[in-house]
Amino acid sequence: MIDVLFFAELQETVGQEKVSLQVEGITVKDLKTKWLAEYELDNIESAMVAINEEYAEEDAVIASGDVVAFIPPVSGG
Amino acid sequence: MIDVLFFAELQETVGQEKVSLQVEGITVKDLKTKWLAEYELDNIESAMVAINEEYAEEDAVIASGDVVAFIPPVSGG
Amino acid sequence: MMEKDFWITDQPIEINDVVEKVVRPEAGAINTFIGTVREFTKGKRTLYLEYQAYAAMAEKKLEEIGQEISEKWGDAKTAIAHRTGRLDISDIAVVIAVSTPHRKDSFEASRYAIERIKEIVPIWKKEHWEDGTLWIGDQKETKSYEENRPAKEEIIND
Amino acid sequence: MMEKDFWITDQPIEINDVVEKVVRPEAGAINTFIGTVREFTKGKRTLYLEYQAYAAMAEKKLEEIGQEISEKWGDAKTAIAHRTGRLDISDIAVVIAVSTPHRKDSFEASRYAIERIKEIVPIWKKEHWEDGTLWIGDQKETKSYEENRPAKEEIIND
Repeated sequence: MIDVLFFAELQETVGQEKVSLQVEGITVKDLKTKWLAEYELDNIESAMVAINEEYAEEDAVIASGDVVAFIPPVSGG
Repeated sequence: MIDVLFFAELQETVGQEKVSLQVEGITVKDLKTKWLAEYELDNIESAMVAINEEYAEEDAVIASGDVVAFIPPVSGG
Repeated sequence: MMEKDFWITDQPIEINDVVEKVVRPEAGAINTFIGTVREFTKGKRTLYLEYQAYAAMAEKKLEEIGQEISEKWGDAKTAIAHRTGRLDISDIAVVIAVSTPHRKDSFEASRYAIERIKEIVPIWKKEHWEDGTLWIGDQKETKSYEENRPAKEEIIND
Repeated sequence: MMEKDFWITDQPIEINDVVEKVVRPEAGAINTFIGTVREFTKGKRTLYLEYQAYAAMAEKKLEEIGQEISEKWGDAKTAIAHRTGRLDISDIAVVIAVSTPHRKDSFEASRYAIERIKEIVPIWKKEHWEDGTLWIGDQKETKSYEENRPAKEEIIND
Protein backbone atom coordinates (compact mmCIF):
# COMPACT_ATOMS: atom_id res chain seq x y z
CA MET A 1 0.00 0.00 0.00
CA ILE A 2 1.12 3.56 -0.70
CA ASP A 3 -0.11 6.95 0.45
CA VAL A 4 -0.59 9.72 -2.09
CA LEU A 5 -0.68 13.31 -0.84
CA PHE A 6 -2.23 16.27 -2.60
CA PHE A 7 -1.75 19.97 -1.92
CA ALA A 8 -3.19 23.34 -2.92
CA GLU A 9 -5.48 23.19 -5.96
CA LEU A 10 -4.85 19.46 -6.45
CA GLN A 11 -6.13 18.81 -2.93
CA GLU A 12 -9.26 20.83 -3.64
CA THR A 13 -9.91 18.93 -6.88
CA VAL A 14 -9.38 15.54 -5.27
CA GLY A 15 -11.39 16.58 -2.28
CA GLN A 16 -9.00 15.09 0.23
CA GLU A 17 -5.41 15.42 1.46
CA LYS A 18 -4.52 11.77 1.20
CA VAL A 19 -5.48 8.76 -0.89
CA SER A 20 -4.25 5.25 -0.01
CA LEU A 21 -3.76 2.83 -2.88
CA GLN A 22 -3.08 -0.90 -2.87
CA VAL A 23 -0.17 -0.82 -5.33
CA GLU A 24 3.59 -1.15 -5.40
CA GLY A 25 6.35 -1.43 -7.95
CA ILE A 26 4.76 1.10 -10.31
CA THR A 27 6.40 4.24 -11.62
CA VAL A 28 5.34 7.80 -10.84
CA LYS A 29 4.18 8.04 -14.44
CA ASP A 30 2.01 4.94 -14.04
CA LEU A 31 0.55 6.35 -10.87
CA LYS A 32 -0.49 9.54 -12.63
CA THR A 33 -1.81 8.05 -15.87
CA LYS A 34 -3.43 4.87 -14.57
CA TRP A 35 -4.24 5.10 -10.88
CA LEU A 36 -5.14 8.75 -10.59
CA ALA A 37 -6.86 9.16 -13.98
CA GLU A 38 -10.31 9.06 -12.40
CA TYR A 39 -9.67 12.34 -10.56
CA GLU A 40 -9.17 14.23 -13.84
CA LEU A 41 -6.33 16.31 -12.39
CA ASP A 42 -5.61 18.68 -15.27
CA ASN A 43 -2.79 20.39 -13.41
CA ILE A 44 -0.98 17.28 -12.29
CA GLU A 45 1.56 17.55 -15.12
CA SER A 46 2.81 20.88 -13.79
CA ALA A 47 3.31 19.37 -10.35
CA MET A 48 6.58 17.98 -9.09
CA VAL A 49 6.59 14.66 -7.33
CA ALA A 50 8.18 13.75 -4.03
CA ILE A 51 8.67 10.23 -2.73
CA ASN A 52 9.22 10.10 1.01
CA GLU A 53 9.81 13.87 1.13
CA GLU A 54 12.45 13.97 -1.64
CA TYR A 55 11.84 15.18 -5.17
CA ALA A 56 11.67 12.26 -7.59
CA GLU A 57 11.62 11.69 -11.34
CA GLU A 58 8.77 10.42 -13.52
CA ASP A 59 10.38 7.02 -13.90
CA ALA A 60 11.06 6.48 -10.19
CA VAL A 61 9.55 3.23 -8.90
CA ILE A 62 7.25 3.44 -5.91
CA ALA A 63 7.65 0.77 -3.24
CA SER A 64 5.13 -0.45 -0.71
CA GLY A 65 4.95 1.93 2.22
CA ASP A 66 6.15 4.91 0.24
CA VAL A 67 4.52 8.30 0.61
CA VAL A 68 4.10 9.99 -2.74
CA ALA A 69 3.29 13.69 -2.81
CA PHE A 70 2.24 15.86 -5.72
CA ILE A 71 3.75 19.31 -5.36
CA PRO A 72 2.12 22.04 -7.47
CA PRO A 73 4.36 25.00 -8.29
CA VAL A 74 5.25 26.39 -4.89
CA SER A 75 4.44 29.93 -3.75
CA GLY A 76 5.80 30.29 -0.22
CA GLY A 77 7.75 33.23 1.08
CA MET B 1 31.25 83.11 21.14
CA ILE B 2 31.31 79.71 19.46
CA ASP B 3 31.29 76.16 20.77
CA VAL B 4 33.77 73.66 19.38
CA LEU B 5 33.00 69.94 19.83
CA PHE B 6 35.49 67.10 19.75
CA PHE B 7 34.84 63.37 19.38
CA ALA B 8 36.69 60.06 19.59
CA GLU B 9 40.47 60.40 19.66
CA LEU B 10 40.29 64.17 19.25
CA GLN B 11 38.20 64.39 22.40
CA GLU B 12 40.74 62.32 24.29
CA THR B 13 43.63 64.50 23.09
CA VAL B 14 41.86 67.75 23.97
CA GLY B 15 40.69 66.28 27.26
CA GLN B 16 37.17 67.64 26.92
CA GLU B 17 34.08 67.37 24.76
CA LYS B 18 33.59 71.07 24.25
CA VAL B 19 35.66 74.22 24.11
CA SER B 20 34.06 77.66 24.00
CA LEU B 21 35.94 80.41 22.18
CA GLN B 22 35.36 84.17 22.01
CA VAL B 23 35.58 84.49 18.25
CA GLU B 24 33.37 85.00 15.21
CA GLY B 25 33.75 85.67 11.51
CA ILE B 26 36.72 83.32 11.16
CA THR B 27 36.96 80.43 8.72
CA VAL B 28 37.15 76.75 9.67
CA LYS B 29 40.75 76.80 8.47
CA ASP B 30 41.56 79.75 10.76
CA LEU B 31 39.95 77.93 13.66
CA LYS B 32 42.15 74.90 13.12
CA THR B 33 45.43 76.63 12.43
CA LYS B 34 45.21 79.58 14.81
CA TRP B 35 42.75 78.95 17.60
CA LEU B 36 43.25 75.25 18.12
CA ALA B 37 47.01 75.09 17.45
CA GLU B 38 47.78 74.86 21.16
CA TYR B 39 46.09 71.43 21.39
CA GLU B 40 48.50 69.90 18.87
CA LEU B 41 45.77 67.83 17.24
CA ASP B 42 47.77 65.82 14.72
CA ASN B 43 44.68 64.09 13.37
CA ILE B 44 42.55 67.16 12.91
CA GLU B 45 43.33 67.28 9.19
CA SER B 46 41.68 63.92 8.63
CA ALA B 47 38.52 65.09 10.40
CA MET B 48 35.53 66.51 8.66
CA VAL B 49 33.94 69.64 10.05
CA ALA B 50 30.30 70.29 10.79
CA ILE B 51 28.79 73.67 11.53
CA ASN B 52 25.44 73.46 13.31
CA GLU B 53 25.20 69.74 12.52
CA GLU B 54 25.86 70.06 8.78
CA TYR B 55 29.11 69.18 7.05
CA ALA B 56 30.99 72.30 6.06
CA GLU B 57 34.01 73.27 3.96
CA GLU B 58 37.38 74.60 5.07
CA ASP B 59 36.56 78.11 3.93
CA ALA B 60 33.15 78.29 5.61
CA VAL B 61 32.85 81.29 7.90
CA ILE B 62 31.83 80.67 11.49
CA ALA B 63 29.32 83.07 13.00
CA SER B 64 28.75 83.90 16.65
CA GLY B 65 26.61 81.23 18.29
CA ASP B 66 27.64 78.52 15.84
CA VAL B 67 28.49 75.03 17.03
CA VAL B 68 31.51 73.68 15.21
CA ALA B 69 32.23 69.94 15.44
CA PHE B 70 35.32 68.07 14.36
CA ILE B 71 34.29 64.67 13.01
CA PRO B 72 37.12 62.11 12.79
CA PRO B 73 36.56 59.36 10.20
CA VAL B 74 33.37 57.67 11.35
CA SER B 75 33.11 54.00 12.32
CA GLY B 76 29.51 53.34 13.25
CA GLY B 77 27.47 50.36 12.17
CA MET C 1 11.65 27.89 22.92
CA MET C 2 11.65 26.22 19.52
CA GLU C 3 14.23 23.44 19.23
CA LYS C 4 14.66 23.59 15.47
CA ASP C 5 16.44 26.19 13.34
CA PHE C 6 14.03 25.60 10.43
CA TRP C 7 10.36 25.30 11.17
CA ILE C 8 6.80 25.55 9.91
CA THR C 9 4.23 26.89 12.35
CA ASP C 10 0.57 27.85 12.36
CA GLN C 11 1.24 30.42 15.08
CA PRO C 12 2.46 34.03 14.66
CA ILE C 13 6.24 34.16 14.20
CA GLU C 14 8.28 36.22 16.64
CA ILE C 15 11.19 37.81 14.76
CA ASN C 16 13.41 37.52 17.84
CA ASP C 17 12.89 33.74 18.00
CA VAL C 18 14.47 33.43 14.56
CA VAL C 19 17.24 35.99 15.08
CA GLU C 20 18.28 34.42 18.40
CA LYS C 21 19.13 31.20 16.57
CA VAL C 22 21.93 32.84 14.62
CA VAL C 23 23.45 35.27 17.16
CA ARG C 24 27.02 34.16 17.96
CA PRO C 25 30.42 35.69 18.80
CA GLU C 26 31.79 35.00 15.31
CA ALA C 27 29.06 37.12 13.71
CA GLY C 28 29.27 40.84 13.09
CA ALA C 29 26.25 40.94 10.79
CA ILE C 30 22.76 39.48 10.82
CA ASN C 31 20.51 39.98 7.85
CA THR C 32 16.84 39.33 8.37
CA PHE C 33 14.26 39.04 5.65
CA ILE C 34 10.63 39.29 6.71
CA GLY C 35 7.87 38.55 4.25
CA THR C 36 4.58 40.25 5.11
CA VAL C 37 1.14 40.10 3.55
CA ARG C 38 0.79 42.97 1.08
CA GLU C 39 -2.64 44.50 0.57
CA PHE C 40 -2.38 45.52 -3.08
CA THR C 41 -0.69 43.64 -5.91
CA LYS C 42 -0.97 45.27 -9.32
CA GLY C 43 -4.01 47.21 -8.18
CA LYS C 44 -5.84 44.12 -6.91
CA ARG C 45 -6.78 44.12 -3.23
CA THR C 46 -5.96 41.11 -1.10
CA LEU C 47 -8.33 40.50 1.83
CA TYR C 48 -6.21 37.77 3.38
CA LEU C 49 -3.97 34.86 2.45
CA GLU C 50 -4.03 31.21 3.30
CA TYR C 51 -0.76 29.28 3.40
CA GLN C 52 -0.57 25.53 3.20
CA ALA C 53 2.61 23.49 3.62
CA TYR C 54 3.79 19.93 3.30
CA ALA C 55 5.28 20.62 6.69
CA ALA C 56 7.68 17.71 7.18
CA MET C 57 9.18 18.06 3.73
CA ALA C 58 9.16 21.87 3.91
CA GLU C 59 11.25 21.80 7.10
CA LYS C 60 13.73 19.44 5.42
CA LYS C 61 13.98 21.71 2.38
CA LEU C 62 14.47 24.80 4.55
CA GLU C 63 17.28 23.00 6.32
CA GLU C 64 18.73 22.07 2.94
CA ILE C 65 18.76 25.77 2.01
CA GLY C 66 20.68 26.43 5.23
CA GLN C 67 23.23 23.82 4.20
CA GLU C 68 23.55 25.30 0.72
CA ILE C 69 24.24 28.68 2.32
CA SER C 70 26.93 27.23 4.58
CA GLU C 71 28.61 25.70 1.53
CA LYS C 72 28.43 28.90 -0.50
CA TRP C 73 29.33 31.48 2.14
CA GLY C 74 31.49 29.54 4.57
CA ASP C 75 30.97 30.82 8.08
CA ALA C 76 27.22 31.50 7.85
CA LYS C 77 24.45 30.38 10.18
CA THR C 78 20.85 30.37 8.99
CA ALA C 79 17.43 30.05 10.63
CA ILE C 80 14.07 30.18 8.87
CA ALA C 81 10.46 30.07 10.09
CA HIS C 82 7.42 29.96 7.81
CA ARG C 83 3.84 30.32 8.92
CA THR C 84 0.77 28.48 7.63
CA GLY C 85 -2.98 29.06 7.87
CA ARG C 86 -4.86 32.30 7.50
CA LEU C 87 -2.75 35.48 7.43
CA ASP C 88 -4.15 38.99 7.41
CA ILE C 89 -2.64 42.11 5.85
CA SER C 90 0.82 42.89 7.33
CA ASP C 91 1.02 39.52 9.10
CA ILE C 92 4.42 37.85 8.88
CA ALA C 93 4.57 34.85 6.52
CA VAL C 94 8.29 34.11 6.68
CA VAL C 95 11.33 35.19 8.69
CA ILE C 96 14.85 34.40 7.49
CA ALA C 97 17.92 35.26 9.57
CA VAL C 98 21.50 34.73 8.44
CA SER C 99 24.54 35.66 10.52
CA THR C 100 28.01 36.00 9.05
CA PRO C 101 31.28 37.57 10.17
CA HIS C 102 31.02 40.34 7.55
CA ARG C 103 27.94 42.13 6.28
CA LYS C 104 28.19 41.58 2.54
CA ASP C 105 27.77 37.82 2.97
CA SER C 106 24.74 38.21 5.21
CA PHE C 107 22.88 40.20 2.55
CA GLU C 108 23.76 37.79 -0.24
CA ALA C 109 22.94 34.66 1.74
CA SER C 110 19.61 36.03 3.00
CA ARG C 111 18.64 36.96 -0.55
CA TYR C 112 19.61 33.49 -1.71
CA ALA C 113 17.44 31.94 0.99
CA ILE C 114 14.23 33.71 -0.04
CA GLU C 115 14.80 32.93 -3.71
CA ARG C 116 15.35 29.26 -2.91
CA ILE C 117 12.25 29.11 -0.72
CA LYS C 118 10.24 30.23 -3.73
CA GLU C 119 11.82 27.44 -5.80
CA ILE C 120 12.01 24.28 -3.73
CA VAL C 121 10.04 24.52 -0.49
CA PRO C 122 6.57 22.89 -0.63
CA ILE C 123 4.47 25.78 0.62
CA TRP C 124 1.50 27.28 -1.19
CA LYS C 125 -0.33 30.56 -0.94
CA LYS C 126 -4.01 31.02 -1.69
CA GLU C 127 -5.08 34.55 -2.48
CA HIS C 128 -8.43 35.70 -1.16
CA TRP C 129 -9.50 38.77 -3.11
CA GLU C 130 -12.77 40.65 -2.97
CA ASP C 131 -13.94 38.82 -6.11
CA GLY C 132 -12.54 35.34 -5.72
CA THR C 133 -9.73 33.04 -4.64
CA LEU C 134 -6.76 31.38 -6.31
CA TRP C 135 -3.93 29.10 -5.32
CA ILE C 136 -0.85 30.96 -6.53
CA GLY C 137 1.54 28.93 -8.61
CA ASP C 138 2.32 28.85 -12.27
CA GLN C 139 -0.51 31.03 -13.60
CA LYS C 140 1.93 33.23 -15.42
CA GLU C 141 4.08 30.34 -16.58
CA THR C 142 7.09 32.03 -15.06
CA LYS C 143 8.54 28.72 -13.97
CA SER C 144 10.00 25.99 -16.10
CA TYR C 145 10.84 22.78 -14.36
CA GLU C 146 13.36 20.64 -16.14
CA GLU C 147 12.08 17.09 -15.77
CA ASN C 148 9.63 18.39 -13.19
CA ARG C 149 12.39 19.33 -10.75
CA PRO C 150 13.41 22.84 -9.84
CA ALA C 151 16.64 24.05 -11.39
CA LYS C 152 19.40 24.78 -8.89
CA GLU C 153 19.72 28.49 -9.51
CA GLU C 154 16.40 29.41 -11.01
CA ILE C 155 15.28 32.88 -10.01
CA ILE C 156 11.63 33.77 -9.86
CA ASN C 157 10.64 37.39 -9.78
CA ASP C 158 8.31 38.88 -7.25
CA MET D 1 7.37 53.59 22.45
CA MET D 2 10.02 55.63 20.60
CA GLU D 3 8.55 58.57 18.66
CA LYS D 4 11.31 58.84 16.08
CA ASP D 5 12.11 56.58 13.12
CA PHE D 6 15.84 57.35 13.41
CA TRP D 7 17.41 57.39 16.82
CA ILE D 8 20.55 57.08 18.90
CA THR D 9 20.20 55.36 22.27
CA ASP D 10 22.42 54.22 25.10
CA GLN D 11 19.96 51.41 25.89
CA PRO D 12 19.77 47.93 24.31
CA ILE D 13 17.90 48.03 20.99
CA GLU D 14 14.83 45.85 20.57
CA ILE D 15 14.68 44.62 16.98
CA ASN D 16 10.88 44.71 17.04
CA ASP D 17 10.86 48.41 17.94
CA VAL D 18 12.65 49.17 14.69
CA VAL D 19 10.73 46.71 12.51
CA GLU D 20 7.37 48.00 13.78
CA LYS D 21 8.17 51.42 12.36
CA VAL D 22 8.14 50.13 8.81
CA VAL D 23 5.33 47.54 8.81
CA ARG D 24 2.50 48.74 6.53
CA PRO D 25 -0.11 47.32 4.14
CA GLU D 26 1.84 48.43 1.07
CA ALA D 27 4.86 46.35 2.10
CA GLY D 28 5.43 42.73 1.19
CA ALA D 29 9.07 42.71 2.23
CA ILE D 30 11.05 43.97 5.19
CA ASN D 31 14.79 43.68 5.20
CA THR D 32 16.53 44.09 8.52
CA PHE D 33 20.23 44.51 9.03
CA ILE D 34 21.54 43.96 12.54
CA GLY D 35 25.12 44.82 13.37
CA THR D 36 26.48 42.85 16.34
CA VAL D 37 29.78 42.98 18.21
CA ARG D 38 32.11 40.36 16.72
CA GLU D 39 34.63 38.73 19.03
CA PHE D 40 37.47 38.11 16.57
CA THR D 41 38.64 40.34 13.73
CA LYS D 42 41.63 39.06 11.79
CA GLY D 43 42.61 36.87 14.70
CA LYS D 44 42.52 39.71 17.22
CA ARG D 45 40.15 39.28 20.13
CA THR D 46 37.78 42.08 21.05
CA LEU D 47 36.80 42.25 24.74
CA TYR D 48 34.15 44.92 24.25
CA LEU D 49 33.42 48.03 22.21
CA GLU D 50 32.59 51.57 23.12
CA TYR D 51 30.46 53.63 20.75
CA GLN D 52 30.32 57.39 20.88
CA ALA D 53 27.98 59.55 18.78
CA TYR D 54 27.36 63.17 18.03
CA ALA D 55 23.79 62.23 18.75
CA ALA D 56 21.81 65.20 17.43
CA MET D 57 23.71 65.27 14.15
CA ALA D 58 23.75 61.48 13.87
CA GLU D 59 19.96 61.33 14.06
CA LYS D 60 19.71 63.98 11.35
CA LYS D 61 22.12 62.04 9.14
CA LEU D 62 20.24 58.77 9.69
CA GLU D 63 17.05 60.54 8.66
CA GLU D 64 18.85 61.89 5.61
CA ILE D 65 19.76 58.31 4.66
CA GLY D 66 16.08 57.40 4.94
CA GLN D 67 15.26 60.25 2.56
CA GLU D 68 17.95 59.16 0.11
CA ILE D 69 16.42 55.67 0.14
CA SER D 70 12.93 57.03 -0.55
CA GLU D 71 14.30 58.95 -3.51
CA LYS D 72 16.20 55.96 -4.90
CA TRP D 73 13.67 53.18 -4.34
CA GLY D 74 10.35 54.96 -4.45
CA ASP D 75 7.93 53.31 -2.09
CA ALA D 76 10.37 52.43 0.71
CA LYS D 77 10.08 53.16 4.42
CA THR D 78 13.18 53.12 6.61
CA ALA D 79 13.88 53.08 10.34
CA ILE D 80 17.29 52.95 12.00
CA ALA D 81 18.46 52.76 15.62
CA HIS D 82 22.10 52.93 16.73
CA ARG D 83 23.35 52.28 20.21
CA THR D 84 26.11 54.08 22.09
CA GLY D 85 28.15 53.26 25.19
CA ARG D 86 29.76 49.99 26.14
CA LEU D 87 28.73 46.96 24.07
CA ASP D 88 29.75 43.40 24.84
CA ILE D 89 30.27 40.56 22.39
CA SER D 90 27.07 39.81 20.41
CA ASP D 91 25.36 42.98 21.62
CA ILE D 92 23.43 44.84 18.94
CA ALA D 93 25.07 48.07 17.74
CA VAL D 94 22.69 48.97 14.93
CA VAL D 95 19.33 47.86 13.56
CA ILE D 96 18.14 48.95 10.12
CA ALA D 97 14.71 48.05 8.78
CA VAL D 98 13.46 48.87 5.31
CA SER D 99 10.05 47.89 3.99
CA THR D 100 9.16 47.88 0.30
CA PRO D 101 6.39 46.38 -1.82
CA HIS D 102 8.81 43.90 -3.44
CA ARG D 103 11.74 42.09 -1.91
CA LYS D 104 14.58 43.06 -4.23
CA ASP D 105 14.30 46.71 -3.27
CA SER D 106 14.30 45.92 0.44
CA PHE D 107 17.65 44.14 0.16
CA GLU D 108 19.24 46.86 -1.93
CA ALA D 109 17.97 49.70 0.23
CA SER D 110 19.01 48.05 3.49
CA ARG D 111 22.49 47.45 2.08
CA TYR D 112 22.65 51.07 0.98
CA ALA D 113 21.69 52.20 4.48
CA ILE D 114 24.52 50.38 6.26
CA GLU D 115 27.09 51.57 3.72
CA ARG D 116 25.93 55.17 4.12
CA ILE D 117 26.01 54.90 7.91
CA LYS D 118 29.68 54.01 7.64
CA GLU D 119 30.26 57.07 5.47
CA ILE D 120 28.32 60.02 6.84
CA VAL D 121 26.91 59.34 10.31
CA PRO D 122 29.00 60.78 13.16
CA ILE D 123 29.41 57.66 15.30
CA TRP D 124 32.70 56.20 16.44
CA LYS D 125 33.76 52.84 17.72
CA LYS D 126 36.57 52.27 20.21
CA GLU D 127 38.01 48.77 20.21
CA HIS D 128 39.00 47.32 23.57
CA TRP D 129 41.38 44.42 22.96
CA GLU D 130 43.33 42.38 25.47
CA ASP D 131 46.41 44.46 24.74
CA GLY D 132 45.08 47.94 24.22
CA THR D 133 42.44 50.26 22.84
CA LEU D 134 41.93 52.23 19.65
CA TRP D 135 39.34 54.56 18.18
CA ILE D 136 38.58 52.98 14.81
CA GLY D 137 38.73 55.33 11.87
CA ASP D 138 41.15 55.82 9.09
CA GLN D 139 44.03 53.66 10.32
CA LYS D 140 44.11 51.73 7.07
CA GLU D 141 43.57 54.82 4.95
CA THR D 142 40.65 53.13 3.26
CA LYS D 143 38.73 56.38 3.12
CA SER D 144 39.42 59.39 0.97
CA TYR D 145 37.39 62.47 1.64
CA GLU D 146 37.22 64.89 -1.22
CA GLU D 147 37.50 68.32 0.38
CA ASN D 148 36.98 66.65 3.76
CA ARG D 149 33.42 65.61 2.88
CA PRO D 150 32.23 62.10 2.24
CA ALA D 151 31.65 61.22 -1.41
CA LYS D 152 28.04 60.41 -2.24
CA GLU D 153 28.53 56.80 -3.26
CA GLU D 154 31.76 55.87 -1.55
CA ILE D 155 31.79 52.25 -0.44
CA ILE D 156 33.89 51.16 2.49
CA ASN D 157 34.63 47.49 2.95
CA ASP D 158 34.11 45.64 6.16
